[in-house]
Amino acid sequence: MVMMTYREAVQRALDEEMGRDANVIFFGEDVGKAGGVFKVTPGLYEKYGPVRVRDTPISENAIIGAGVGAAVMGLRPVVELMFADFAAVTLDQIINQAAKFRYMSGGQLKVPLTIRAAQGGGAGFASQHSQCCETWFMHSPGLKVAVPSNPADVLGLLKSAIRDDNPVVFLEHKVQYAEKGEVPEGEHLVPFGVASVLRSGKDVTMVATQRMVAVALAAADELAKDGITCEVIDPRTLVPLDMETILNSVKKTGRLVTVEEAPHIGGWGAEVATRVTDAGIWYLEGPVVRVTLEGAIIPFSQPLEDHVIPNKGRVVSAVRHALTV
Amino acid sequence: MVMMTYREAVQRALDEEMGRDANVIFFGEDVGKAGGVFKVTPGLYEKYGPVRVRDTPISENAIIGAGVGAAVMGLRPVVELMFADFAAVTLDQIINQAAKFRYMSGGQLKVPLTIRAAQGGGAGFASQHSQCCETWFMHSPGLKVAVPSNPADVLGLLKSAIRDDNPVVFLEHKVQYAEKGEVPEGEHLVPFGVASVLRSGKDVTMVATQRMVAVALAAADELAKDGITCEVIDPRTLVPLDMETILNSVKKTGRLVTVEEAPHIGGWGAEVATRVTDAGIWYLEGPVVRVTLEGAIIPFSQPLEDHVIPNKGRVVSAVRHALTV
Amino acid sequence: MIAAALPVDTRFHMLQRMLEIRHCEERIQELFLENVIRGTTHLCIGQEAVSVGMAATIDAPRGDTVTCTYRGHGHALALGLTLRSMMAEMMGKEAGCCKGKGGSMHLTDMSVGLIGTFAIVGAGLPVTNGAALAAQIRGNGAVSISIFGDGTPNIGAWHEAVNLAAVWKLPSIFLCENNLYGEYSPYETTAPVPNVADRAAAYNIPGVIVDGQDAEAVYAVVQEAVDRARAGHGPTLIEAKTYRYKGHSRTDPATYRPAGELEQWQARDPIHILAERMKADGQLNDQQFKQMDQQAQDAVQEATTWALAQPYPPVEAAFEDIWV
Amino acid sequence: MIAAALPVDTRFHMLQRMLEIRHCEERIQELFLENVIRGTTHLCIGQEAVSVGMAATIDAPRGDTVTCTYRGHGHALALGLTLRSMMAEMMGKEAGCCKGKGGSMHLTDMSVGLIGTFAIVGAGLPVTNGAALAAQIRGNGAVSISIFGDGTPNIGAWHEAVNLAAVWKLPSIFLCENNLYGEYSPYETTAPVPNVADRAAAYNIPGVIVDGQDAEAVYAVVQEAVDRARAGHGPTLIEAKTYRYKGHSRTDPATYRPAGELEQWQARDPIHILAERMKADGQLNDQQFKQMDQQAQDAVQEATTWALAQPYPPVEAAFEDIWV
Ligand SMILES: Cc1ncc(C[n+]2csc(CCOP(=O)(O)OP(=O)(O)O)c2C)c(N)n1
Ligand SMILES: Cc1ncc(C[n+]2csc(CCOP(=O)(O)OP(=O)(O)O)c2C)c(N)n1
Ligand SMILES: [Mg+2]
Ligand SMILES: [Mg+2]
Repeated sequence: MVMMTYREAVQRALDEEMGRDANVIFFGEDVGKAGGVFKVTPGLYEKYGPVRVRDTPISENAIIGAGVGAAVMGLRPVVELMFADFAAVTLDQIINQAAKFRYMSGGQLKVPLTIRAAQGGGAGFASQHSQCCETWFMHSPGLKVAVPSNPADVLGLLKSAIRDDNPVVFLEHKVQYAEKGEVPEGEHLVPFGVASVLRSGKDVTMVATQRMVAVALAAADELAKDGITCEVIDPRTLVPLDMETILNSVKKTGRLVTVEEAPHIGGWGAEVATRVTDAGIWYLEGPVVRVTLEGAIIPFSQPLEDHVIPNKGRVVSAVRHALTV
Repeated sequence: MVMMTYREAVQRALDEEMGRDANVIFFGEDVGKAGGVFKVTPGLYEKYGPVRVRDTPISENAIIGAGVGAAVMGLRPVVELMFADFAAVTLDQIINQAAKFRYMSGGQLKVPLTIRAAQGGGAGFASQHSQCCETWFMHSPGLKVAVPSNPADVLGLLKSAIRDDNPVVFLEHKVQYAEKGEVPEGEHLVPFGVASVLRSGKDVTMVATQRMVAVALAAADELAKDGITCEVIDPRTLVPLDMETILNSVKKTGRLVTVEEAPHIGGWGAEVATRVTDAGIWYLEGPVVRVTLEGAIIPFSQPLEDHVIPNKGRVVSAVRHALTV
Repeated sequence: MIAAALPVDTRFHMLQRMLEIRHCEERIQELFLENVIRGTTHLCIGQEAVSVGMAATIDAPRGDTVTCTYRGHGHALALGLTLRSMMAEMMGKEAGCCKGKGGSMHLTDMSVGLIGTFAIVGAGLPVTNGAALAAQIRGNGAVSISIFGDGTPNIGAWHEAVNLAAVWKLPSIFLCENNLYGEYSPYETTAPVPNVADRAAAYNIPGVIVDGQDAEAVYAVVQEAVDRARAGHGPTLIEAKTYRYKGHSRTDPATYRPAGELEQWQARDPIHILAERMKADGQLNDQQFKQMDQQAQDAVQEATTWALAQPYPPVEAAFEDIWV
Repeated sequence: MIAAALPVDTRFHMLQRMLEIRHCEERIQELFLENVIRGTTHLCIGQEAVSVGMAATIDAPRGDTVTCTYRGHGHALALGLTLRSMMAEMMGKEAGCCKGKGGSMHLTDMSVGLIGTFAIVGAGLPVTNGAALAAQIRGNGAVSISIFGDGTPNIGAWHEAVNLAAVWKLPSIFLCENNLYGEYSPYETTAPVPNVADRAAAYNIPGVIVDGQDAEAVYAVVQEAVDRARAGHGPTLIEAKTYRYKGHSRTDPATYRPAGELEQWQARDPIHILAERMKADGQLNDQQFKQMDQQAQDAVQEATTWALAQPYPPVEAAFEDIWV
């Protein structure tokens, strides 16, 4: 095991895959010479040169489209959208072109494109640079969606994403970039669609992603003092989604709490909850409770931002509510 | 009561509101001189003139942005996106600007903008002109979302939308344009957030929107032959969503089936289902079942398209599944 | 610019293809009105010279590619999509180039270099850049051509793509079919410059206007742009002045057109122009032309009959090809 | 173009505002480094002449409006946003112009005609068109100015907006602050034309270049564009050549800039230029300038102290202002 930051894990995944496969190229706004606005990708430009690593104009449609076209022709582009919020200026290229191209072409094309973007709140970037955007992509069949919560998963999932023949939206949580974690030495791949169970318990199942994983674990600690044990599951990828692990857990606990940072209406929590209430209704012994972004537009002011993003206290209350008999 | 088509109801709502309020303006691609590609808005250009009714270049960002700016300055623009799928090229203006402007400005601004768009499958328009897109908008707080299923609701909701001081996404189902229905004479307004109960029953609650309302009603007829009675609810607006009516119904029936035309993952069905399993878990006596777009990319070929869009048979099976004890 | 005459076999090939496209489009419209083809169609009748002039520059085995719009039947056929594959796709049959999943607006045939006909205005250009980027990286001298209409330069994706191609000197060629209308809007009501080619100034790339009714002229300017691109000198914006004889789509009667306009353009019919030139050069006589025309008609009829007899895909196919 | 000298009181006002902007930005940076201001900030130090030159043309009571980017503190102050309101917003305080919900990147003050400072590149221009459209419909002669950077013309929304304004002859003015860099990318690495103003050709509108360090020159060209717009002659694209002394945002040390470049621009400091001109014209002496500078510093300090003492909004405020 080696210690590295979430940020370094992104860089290492890119470096390893670019070293391994000459078809991997990487471009985006200021990702090359400057190493990215979040300083996530330093050194790649120097190592792989200006043909394979490129800085682009501020043209998100052109960026994603170039990724789609290059992917169709057999390259494996990794493109960066910088802030995930910017996907909104180019959603057409992502969900109408990249996601559907294989289908529309009757299986002739494949689009091995990886779209990296930093999402999430907590940094005081206000309403247009803080959103969690996974819902847009989950709702678009043809796209895989990764939401790593720690450096090891960043490394293993990003490498898998680049090798995947489907378009993948790879969402990094910007507030986690500096977080450190242990990463296996040598080649480390994490398959898509396999959740990790970070804590086991018998009273409540919590499903959480990215920064909310730590929040869920902290809440579990707190609840443990009262003898309530929580099982905490990190799905790691939302498409595909490992419902088996979640359902098995709910079978045991009878209760489900989802903890996500996205706006309440139509977040992934609703999707997980609904699948459980279809396939797993008979195991459920209490309400399914979602903890989400309250109010749902992210304010700039710190006390307000802290208030709307789920925290330990809100998760603890949600679990207690879920335990209502 | 007068009979009119869904299409005529759109035109009448626009005509009435433009006649009533000089601040209402209307623009979009070929909506003026040509009366719209779906021939929904004939006569308005002639009646209200080229200052208030305008044809635009193919520039969806510029169109929505002009709507936002004009709305902020006190006009009440109605803009047309033609196909709702095209929202993907301008989602930023819709969800980052229109939806959040009031919030970001600390309440200084209001954005009385109505965005009309035709959505839905069944017409052989293939994967990029057939989607139901309500999820994108529901997930963006600050936007109201209307999904009328019949001419009377089109008229009443569109008039309410235009008078609303919030931005509204008004989704028309393109396959319904030719459908006829009774519409009250004189001024007809339908408030947002009030569902209509189209059929009452005691065994299962069905929630359906737009073209799926008729499918749900047909399924209910079929099931009635076996003595199964269904309550069919049309929420009419998804934001705000009339959960009270839905919960009261589930309280009575103990079962919930949602029928929607959007892709399965993260559709409004998941949202409704999850709210029911939080607030109404104790009433539920069986699995919550969603009927959605199967496979979830719309194919061109008729037998395939017919197969993926929910139909009576699938709804009947879903209800039977929901009745599993 | 008077284009140099092309070799006689190239001319024959172009003429044959234009006739096939013409008859195929007419047949498609009939089938549409008979409800055999559903949804929508956007016919290119009148614009065939652009298709064949463009296609003659494409070297698919080398890796050249094309993206175009929903008005793409002609380009697809000119590139070499078979009439059978086309007709079957129009009807949603399993034997269609996209197994019936794409339909009129979404044709792909990678064997002839056709990446796709794009249904979202402007969406094809960024993708063409990607193909051009792949060529640039591989150094294989391949190019990618993106074809679009006169209404398309108004959309953001168009601008971003032309701009990026200029900045990266990509081997992309941007070929506008200015057929005077974007849907029902005359060009001059939605664009601030008289010619689409005038926009090239904003990207510091050549902007060339060509007679879109003359297949040889189109070939010449596109070939020049292709040569520039292959040589690493970057993109070119070409505007072919042309006209669609039919309405925008489906059953649009095109009442917004001034009287006489259609007839004026029909007098410069692309098939006629090439045929007359060949006759003048002693390469073709009336009898031969009639034969070619009949052959094209027969080929279209054969493909139609064949496609009609083909099965629809099994319903399970709806769930295939979403994922690799 | 040598701009005509402005009246002395206008000059004093501009100079005062530039000094306030300069000191305010410097204070903001300090507060940012002290963690009193969080998130990010994009300072306009060095670009103040554009702000005051532009603002002098705006008649807010008439209905004139402005949109700009996240690099908008200077424009907001020049238009008349108070230092207190600004500082409170920077700190996320309830007394901020947006009740602390917007922050550095989202300033709105309708009382001075500031619709918003937009955080998404290119998003402000379409909205400016909407305000201009409202003015056109009402016939009140109002205009709307949109200010953006040199990296912005590469994005689709920019193009669509300039294009629509040209087609509809909207009273929109598009004012580019070409400060040589878009984030860390030098202008010429991301744009195919030497000047942003060169792009005007694609829209058949005037494209004007102006010395962005000279407030009076900026005023003159913007005023000319405003007059054109008020008279119904449509939009103008203006490019002000300027420079940001600081990095792009936050703590960017701007190491990508060639040695000496900053100093070269500082030698043409906008405050210095106007002050020296006033001195040469006998309108200002060193003593007075020092006083003005001190006043500006004091005003910023006063506003800072005041804002620091202001309360944060109550947490419930997070749920207000979503809906009307
Ligand atoms: C983003 C987007 N906006 C609008 C449309 C609807 N639409 C389809 S074709 C068309 C007109 C295009 O005109 P032009 O570029 O001149 O091409 P032509 O059809 O004449 O070949 C429009 C507006 C679309 N498909 N995509
Ligand atoms: C759509 C979008 N893409 C990318 C960004 C990230 N971004 C913020 S500022 C900026 C550079 C803008 O440069 P320029 O237009 O020159 O303005 P300046 O910052 O120099 O004033 C970029 C790329 C963004 N905010 N929005
Ligand atoms: Mg056209
Ligand atoms: Mg700049």
